[in-house]
Amino acid sequence: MTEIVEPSGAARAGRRSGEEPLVSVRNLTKYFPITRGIIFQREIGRVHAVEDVSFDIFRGETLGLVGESGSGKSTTARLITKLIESTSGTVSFDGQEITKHSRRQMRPIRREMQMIFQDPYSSLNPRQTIGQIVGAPYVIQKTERNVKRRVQELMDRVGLNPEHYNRYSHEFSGGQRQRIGIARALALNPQLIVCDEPVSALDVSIQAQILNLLRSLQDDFNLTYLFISHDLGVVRYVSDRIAVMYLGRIVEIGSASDLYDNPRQPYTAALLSAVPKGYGENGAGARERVVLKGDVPSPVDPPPGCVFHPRCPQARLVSGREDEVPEKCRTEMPPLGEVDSGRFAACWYPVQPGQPLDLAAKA
Amino acid sequence: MGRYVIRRLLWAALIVFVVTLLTFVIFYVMPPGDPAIRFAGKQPTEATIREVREQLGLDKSLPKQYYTFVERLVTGDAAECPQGVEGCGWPGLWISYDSRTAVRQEIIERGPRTISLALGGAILWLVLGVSIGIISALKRRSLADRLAMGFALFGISAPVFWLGLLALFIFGSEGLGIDAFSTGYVEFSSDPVGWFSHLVLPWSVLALLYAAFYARMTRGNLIDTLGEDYIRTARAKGLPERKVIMKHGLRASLTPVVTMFGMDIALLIGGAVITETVFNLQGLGNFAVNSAASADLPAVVGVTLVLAVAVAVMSLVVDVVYAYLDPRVRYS
Amino acid sequence: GGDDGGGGDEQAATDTGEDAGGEPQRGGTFRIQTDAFEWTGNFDPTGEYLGTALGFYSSLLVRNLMGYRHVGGPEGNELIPDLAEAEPEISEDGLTYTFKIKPGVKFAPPVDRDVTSKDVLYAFKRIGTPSLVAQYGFYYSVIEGMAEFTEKGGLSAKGTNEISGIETPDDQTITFKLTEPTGDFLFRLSMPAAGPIPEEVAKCFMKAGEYGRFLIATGPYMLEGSDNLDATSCKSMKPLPGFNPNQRLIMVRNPNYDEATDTKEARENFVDRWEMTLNTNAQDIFDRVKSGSVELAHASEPPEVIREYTQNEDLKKNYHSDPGDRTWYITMNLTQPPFDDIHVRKAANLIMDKEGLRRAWGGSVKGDIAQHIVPDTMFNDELEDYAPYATEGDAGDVDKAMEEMKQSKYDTDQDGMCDAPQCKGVLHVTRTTDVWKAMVPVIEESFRKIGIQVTTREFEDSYTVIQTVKRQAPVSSTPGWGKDYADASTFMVLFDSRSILAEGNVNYSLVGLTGEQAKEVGAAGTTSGIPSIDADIDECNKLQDDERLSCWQDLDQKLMEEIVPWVPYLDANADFVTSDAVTHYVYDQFAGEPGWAHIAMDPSAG
Amino acid sequence: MAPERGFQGETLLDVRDLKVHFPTPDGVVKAVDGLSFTVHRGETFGIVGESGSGKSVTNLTALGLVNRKAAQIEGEVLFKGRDLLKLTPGELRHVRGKELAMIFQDPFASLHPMYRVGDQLIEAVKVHSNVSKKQAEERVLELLGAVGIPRPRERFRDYPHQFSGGMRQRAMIAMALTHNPDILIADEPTTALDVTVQAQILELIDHVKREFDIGVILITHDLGVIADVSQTVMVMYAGRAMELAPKDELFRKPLHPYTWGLLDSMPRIAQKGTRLLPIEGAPPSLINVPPGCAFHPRCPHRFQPCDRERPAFADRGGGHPEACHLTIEDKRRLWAERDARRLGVAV
Amino acid sequence: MATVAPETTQAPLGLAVAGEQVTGRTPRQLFWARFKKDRAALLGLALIVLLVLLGALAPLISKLAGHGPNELFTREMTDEFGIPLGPNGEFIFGADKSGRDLFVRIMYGIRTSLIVGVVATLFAVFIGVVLGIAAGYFRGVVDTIISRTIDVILSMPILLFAIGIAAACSATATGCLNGLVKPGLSLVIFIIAIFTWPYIARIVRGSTLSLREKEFIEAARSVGAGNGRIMFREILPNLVAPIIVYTTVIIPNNILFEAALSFLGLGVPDRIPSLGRMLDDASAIFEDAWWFMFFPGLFLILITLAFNLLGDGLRDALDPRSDR
Ligand SMILES: Nc1ncnc2c1ncn2[C@@H]1O[C@H](COP(=O)(O)OP(=O)(O)OP(=O)(O)O)[C@@H](O)[C@H]1O
Ligand SMILES: Nc1ncnc2c1ncn2[C@@H]1O[C@H](COP(=O)(O)OP(=O)(O)OP(=O)(O)O)[C@@H](O)[C@H]1O
Ligand SMILES: [Mg+2]
Ligand SMILES: [Mg+2]
Repeated sequence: MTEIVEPSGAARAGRRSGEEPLVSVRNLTKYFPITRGIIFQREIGRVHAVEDVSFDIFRGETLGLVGESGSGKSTTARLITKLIESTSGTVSFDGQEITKHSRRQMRPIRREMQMIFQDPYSSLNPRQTIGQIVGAPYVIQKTERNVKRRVQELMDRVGLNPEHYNRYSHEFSGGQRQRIGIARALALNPQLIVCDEPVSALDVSIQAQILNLLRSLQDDFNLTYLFISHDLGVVRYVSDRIAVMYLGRIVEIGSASDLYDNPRQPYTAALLSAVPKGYGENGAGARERVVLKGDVPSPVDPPPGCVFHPRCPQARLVSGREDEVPEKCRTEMPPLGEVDSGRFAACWYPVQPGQPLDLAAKA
Repeated sequence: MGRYVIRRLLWAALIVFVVTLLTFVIFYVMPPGDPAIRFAGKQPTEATIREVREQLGLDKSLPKQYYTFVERLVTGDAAECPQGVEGCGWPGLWISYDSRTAVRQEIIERGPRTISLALGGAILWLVLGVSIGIISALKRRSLADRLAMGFALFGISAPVFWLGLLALFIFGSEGLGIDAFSTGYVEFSSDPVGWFSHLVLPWSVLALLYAAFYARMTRGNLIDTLGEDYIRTARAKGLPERKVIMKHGLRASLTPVVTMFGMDIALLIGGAVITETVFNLQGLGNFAVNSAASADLPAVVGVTLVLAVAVAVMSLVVDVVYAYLDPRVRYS
Repeated sequence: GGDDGGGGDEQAATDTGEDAGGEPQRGGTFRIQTDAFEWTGNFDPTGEYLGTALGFYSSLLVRNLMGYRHVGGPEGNELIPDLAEAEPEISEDGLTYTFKIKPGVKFAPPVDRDVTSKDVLYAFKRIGTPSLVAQYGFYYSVIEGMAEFTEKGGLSAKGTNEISGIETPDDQTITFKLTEPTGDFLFRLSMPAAGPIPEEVAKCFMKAGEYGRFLIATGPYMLEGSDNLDATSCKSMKPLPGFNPNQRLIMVRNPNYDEATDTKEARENFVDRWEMTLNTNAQDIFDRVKSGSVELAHASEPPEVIREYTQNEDLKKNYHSDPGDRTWYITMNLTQPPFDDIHVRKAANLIMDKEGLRRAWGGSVKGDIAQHIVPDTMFNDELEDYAPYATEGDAGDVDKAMEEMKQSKYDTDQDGMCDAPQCKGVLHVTRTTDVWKAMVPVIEESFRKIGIQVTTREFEDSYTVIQTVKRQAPVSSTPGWGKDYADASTFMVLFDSRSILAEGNVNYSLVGLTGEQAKEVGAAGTTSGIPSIDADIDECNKLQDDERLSCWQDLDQKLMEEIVPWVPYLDANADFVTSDAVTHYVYDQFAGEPGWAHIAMDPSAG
Repeated sequence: MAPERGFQGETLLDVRDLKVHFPTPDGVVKAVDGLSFTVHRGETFGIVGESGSGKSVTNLTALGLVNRKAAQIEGEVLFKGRDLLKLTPGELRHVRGKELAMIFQDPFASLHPMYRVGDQLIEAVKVHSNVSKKQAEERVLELLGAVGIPRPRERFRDYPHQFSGGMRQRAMIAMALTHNPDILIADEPTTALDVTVQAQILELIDHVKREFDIGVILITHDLGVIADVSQTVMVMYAGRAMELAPKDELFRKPLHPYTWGLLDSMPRIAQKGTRLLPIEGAPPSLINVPPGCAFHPRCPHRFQPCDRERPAFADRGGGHPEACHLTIEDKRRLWAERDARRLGVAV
Repeated sequence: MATVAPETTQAPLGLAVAGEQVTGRTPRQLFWARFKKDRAALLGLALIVLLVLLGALAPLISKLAGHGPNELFTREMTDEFGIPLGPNGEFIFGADKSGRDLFVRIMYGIRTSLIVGVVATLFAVFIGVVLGIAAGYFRGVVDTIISRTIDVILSMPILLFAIGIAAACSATATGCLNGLVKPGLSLVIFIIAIFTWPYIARIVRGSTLSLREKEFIEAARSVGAGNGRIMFREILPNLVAPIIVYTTVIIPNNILFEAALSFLGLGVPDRIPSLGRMLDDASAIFEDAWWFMFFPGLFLILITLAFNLLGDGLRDALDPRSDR
């Protein structure tokens, strides 16, 4: 039931006129087989980790990717960086389709795209020194002679003391470790950096330091970011455009402020409303909190039709009944359609601006 | 679960097949002497060797011999059982060259001895090891911990035959002269007390040998478990400490012990060779080793097969027990 | 294979029976423990060739035409009529033997009938049947028609098949016709395979060893459960509980045995019941004998037991050691360097620390140092003083050995040390059992003194290694050889080139091997200059009595001086330890085992 | 001395100058170092602070879940007038789970994986009340219903791994409520959960607080969560309280530079495009707490006594207690400047 | 534009800017600190050093004692029954059955035990580590094959197979596997290694499985590292601690394994003194020659105990859970 979205569909999503995207993802799908068996592995099911995802990332921009745990954010990131093979769909980087590339062919492209990881503890090999970790890209890609000097320059750039070249990662705090990870990603001078929840594990004060660093690096090196987080505040803070994922699909994509001010997909709306508002200056933009019922369904066996329909308040609003949703939502997955210029949402009944999202409000 | 068990059984069958194949290769293909010579007597003639070889089936090609072996195993050997040999049947393990008795019968007779030894020893070392482990985990670095672990370490460090001989020396006729502890095996059905007293020493020796592993494992697991969040939850409920440890801590820390326990018992079925020899228990291990020494190939293959089956069955049992103990496994 | 227990039969010399005061009493259960049930092949008299089993048959279970007294010393090696009424009639040319069978000798239940000449004939037919694998069937090939009978398939042949050389004109008479004069034929007839077998039971068991668990006795005892055997059909017969080849041998009195048909000289039969069981812990067996829960240990005594029993006055009477008519030796392969040089072989004899080897066995009580091939008792001690390689204290003599070594081509610089490359890493095969392991250092060190460095390999099954010509072990300390009966011919087969086989060979030294034969059997070493003694053997075999004896003696000396295939080191004793309950112990020279037929115990014990 | 906060309602917990030090091979870990606060009935008392600031230890100490042999504990923890630190383990056990209940950060690890959820709850019921199994079961079903677990009769027999994270946290809350406790301590109850589920749980806690009329201590490092649900907030740093104030006051008129740093580090939905002004450096090791004010090495406003004198935790005229040497006027001024600067950078 | 440079401090004091973490000690220091306090482990270590010295200096000791390890004193040190004589001034541990100096042989025996234990274990560790990493890293078919092989080996009766292999490989002078495995010491080592590697492979596989999920592996891959580099440069160093612990635990096992093989008559040849074989030889006469059982047994237990103590200590010291 994968629906082939015409490249034009999502490709247009937020396209800046006449610009070639740096990354272009089309109908990307990844299933993880669930296997059983002692000798011969039989497939008894598959995790629909990423399903029919299409979007573009333009040079110099930051695309934020939000979604709850298990919605397929990391998988998407891995597919783009070709750390795993996709089930179907394509990824183009800099105009070149890399989906079918061998490891050898990928080698030069690896220099162009790098990753920053979530866990500053597990993303650094505890048995290597900072010099080895940050220098590894040079050693592997054989691009640099004076590795030490380069590494120390990088360390300086990300705010680490270059004299700590020979220290092991456990001698550093979480924030410093994350800086090491950033230095490693920067080493090869990439165009794209995929940041998979780079600040989720950090305390607020450190998190802010890292966010600032990322921002200044982007300016200095004209980097393009794919920034993944489940913290909507953070994503909002760093992103130009934002894509929202739910159960392996992108349900809404659009420019950051638009999307936050005016979510069109009911899930996005619910998600935003669930965020602790914090202490807003005047409580501005406070929205009624929509508490979703139930949990996210299993990606092994996603619901038919719109994947969000079992929890969707809008669908209930439309049907007018607590226990009923419209036929269409139950049977057909809505395409990621353009609801505004540059705004795409996958919903049969997009939320209207200002519309309250619960039944009581309507009654 | 049912299908899982069936698949596991198929896998077990495959392991057994591979193990017998390996046994076959090692004992039939690689060995130095022709068993036929051994069984042809002190001054063989060509004719007698030929005849013996034929009667032992050694004149056939090796694949054929293996095929015959598998065929007998699957269909039983009652039909071709020679006159006067008792205990043929299914599964056919054929006849010992050495004694011309059915290997199957031999195994049926010796099995209980080995199982008595293995099970009794296992229960003893489980109790011993787990208790030591708990004490050590709860009273880390205390005198009790040190003494218990030291005792266990000594057991682990001493060679089993040394321990066995020492035990016999100390308790046997030369030492304390406790006759009840003497060697040999007494049928349980005929004299349960004798059965028990004759097994006490071998059990103890085995227990000493294994207790340290279990103590160490229990200790490590328990220390691990006691650091888990759910133990904190149990304490936060206001449960008494004893209950926290015995009910919540032990349950989780003993599950890996179960796996090891099952496999150890299974391996002892063919592995308690030395203990069986020292204490004259005449079980399967002893039988197998003697048979191997005398090139009694069907007996060797037969015992190996039994052991492989025991291991396979035990690992299945362990899995089932594990699933019983740990619901996460059950539902995954 | 030529096991240490194997073929131990000997001749009588001395009655070593010791009375522990008072008349021996009847009754009692005699308990024996053995550390391995390897003393029997499978207890079928036709195929069985191991000494202990032969001893049980001969004294307790099977009555042959001619039998032994089952006592020690020369007397024990003499034949007396047993099943036969009297000595046989032998024709002038020595080719025909006629026996009359005693009336009133009956088979044990369930057969319950008189033994007839047909039953003896039937035993021979079984010997001649290939599928029954008569291990010493070659002894009977001198009987006319035996070879043809076998060729046709023996009892398995289609149609009638008879042995032309054996006739049974009536139930009491049996005649054997031989193809050539055979000085030791009566000895051969006294081997258990030639004892009567009831066809009605045995016909069901036509594979090697099957009959062992159904043995129908003619002697004073029978396997336990014999009386309950349902012999109505082959199918109905279940193995007798009295014999389990891995665990036990239990014998009880045979109700059909009539003392009147026997003599006290041969059998006294004091004991009511025999129980032989397995105990894998030898140490424990001896502890049990000492404590009285077992009457006799059928296991080789550890030195400490020997010491204890020989030094402790109270225990001394319970230790019994008698000549076993068995030589233990180191065999050297005449085709393999450096032993293809006779000087090296002589040097080996001179250098070997035989006393050291004997201590590995447990010291002097284990036997005399062997100086030549055939045990002295078998030569009536006539060669007792013959010691071509004697050395001071039997410790080996470096000077003499080096003197000999100098003459060898492997001593390139004539300094008395083997220094050719062939002297290094010489493979020495031995077994894994205690005594042999203990001998290893002595052998290695002895050889080292004349420059031969041996590499020892221990095998559980070392006989099958040295019996396979292809494996070419240059030297092995594995073997020992015992007589089958009191005639040196049973030793000389070991040097008969005609008995060399590719596998199963017992002429380990390959004496007499020709180049042609070498190819056939896969011997790779040199064959040049290997002498043969086949003609000498044939010569002696034709002779009888004293001539025969001295012929063998000469041959023994020739072997020791001109061929030197062995380093013999021990004329082994057969020694046993009994408990206090054993009141009367007699040694059986024929079997090299306790004289079961005369042993008595305190019936209240056990 | 616990600063009185003037909150309406009975004082349930009164912590006075609590010190919890762990001697370790590397030195003494001063996990909690002189902490005082009070919690009242009907109040949600929020504790924020970065990782390692001693939030959990404080509460575990109150519950007696810190190994007394491994720690040096000083001060008083008065619970309804009784000093919990002076109770024997046996007596403490009767308070724990009955009058004082706690739920933990990781709902995945907090339930025993091998026992049915229902049984674990029944155990909690029976440990403090002598009821039959049947009665206990009824009580559990009632509780499960109360915390919003659908079809409790069926889920009762499930094992924890068959529950989703949210449901497990609900079950934990049910367990905590078994004996109508006076205080519920929630140690980062939503950190491991998704935002949508977090919202559910926070709402539940709030609901429970009202329904059962209890005091709640909510530990978190997410200022947003604090802002949403608590009435009083205590900011902790390096085992010490930095500031303690009613929520509104804390967010509108924070008096401590550390609090400022926290607020300025937070990218907030409502504040688009503003610059983050992070606190430089990283929290100190608790073995080597800086002398004087623990925060001074990271403080942009530090001055002379800061590195020597530990500022008292007291009301310096700002209306609520805090621990900073700056005068109240300086504080007001600096906060205003910061506010302006931050907004000024906004594009 | 935000810069990373710390905001220029307006602090009136010239205090050092916090940034350098006060971090815990390195794992090595931590390990050493814990290990130093473990008296049992130190005792084990000291014993091992001592035993290694004794083994290494065996030839020297033999010279000092004036007796070679294979030198016979049949006449002097056995009685007429071939029973060895006990300790005296010259033979401080008494003699063995051939009248050899038991003390000297034990020193050599220590050497043999150590060589067999260590070499066989290293072999097993090598095989186990390579296959374990491969299985855990590649998973799929490779894992299936390796894991199933492990299953098979672990369900074989070890001693029985040892007998079979020993018999098969010592039949000829060349040994088996085309002379790769020569009878004697190398055969014993081979047999032990064959039956030991699965245990190590299992552990390594398990650890590799969890390590390969770590983000640093992904990081290495994302900069273009190949499988070989990831397995041996990224994963392997992280396995060092468990491997060391496991090795010290397995060494005493293997020393006992050798002793058991020798006890069954399958061990090293007599010329190479082995404690296991001495015990075997002694087992028949130990009631009369206690020293023959006692001294080799004592040293065998000392060796295994030493390694066990060390192994326990290492495990405690390297394993963070022992911190709790
Ligand atoms: N290697 C894998 N094998 C099987 N399933 C996988 C694998 N990796 C991810 N998944 C599954 O795919 C789905 C999407 O996972 P993914 O890691 O992409 O989610 P995410 O959005 O990054 O979540 P989080 O916020 O928790 O990191 C999840 O259900 C996960 O369980
Ligand atoms: N038993 C203990 N022994 C030694 N140090 C301990 C012990 N328990 C806690 N600590 C230390 O006390 C400090 C405070 O820990 P605590 O768990 O209270 O922090 P927290 O504020 O709850 O942090 P988080 O937000 O990470 O949960 C930490 O540095 C911790 O390492
Ligand atoms: Mg992720
Ligand atoms: Mg905490």
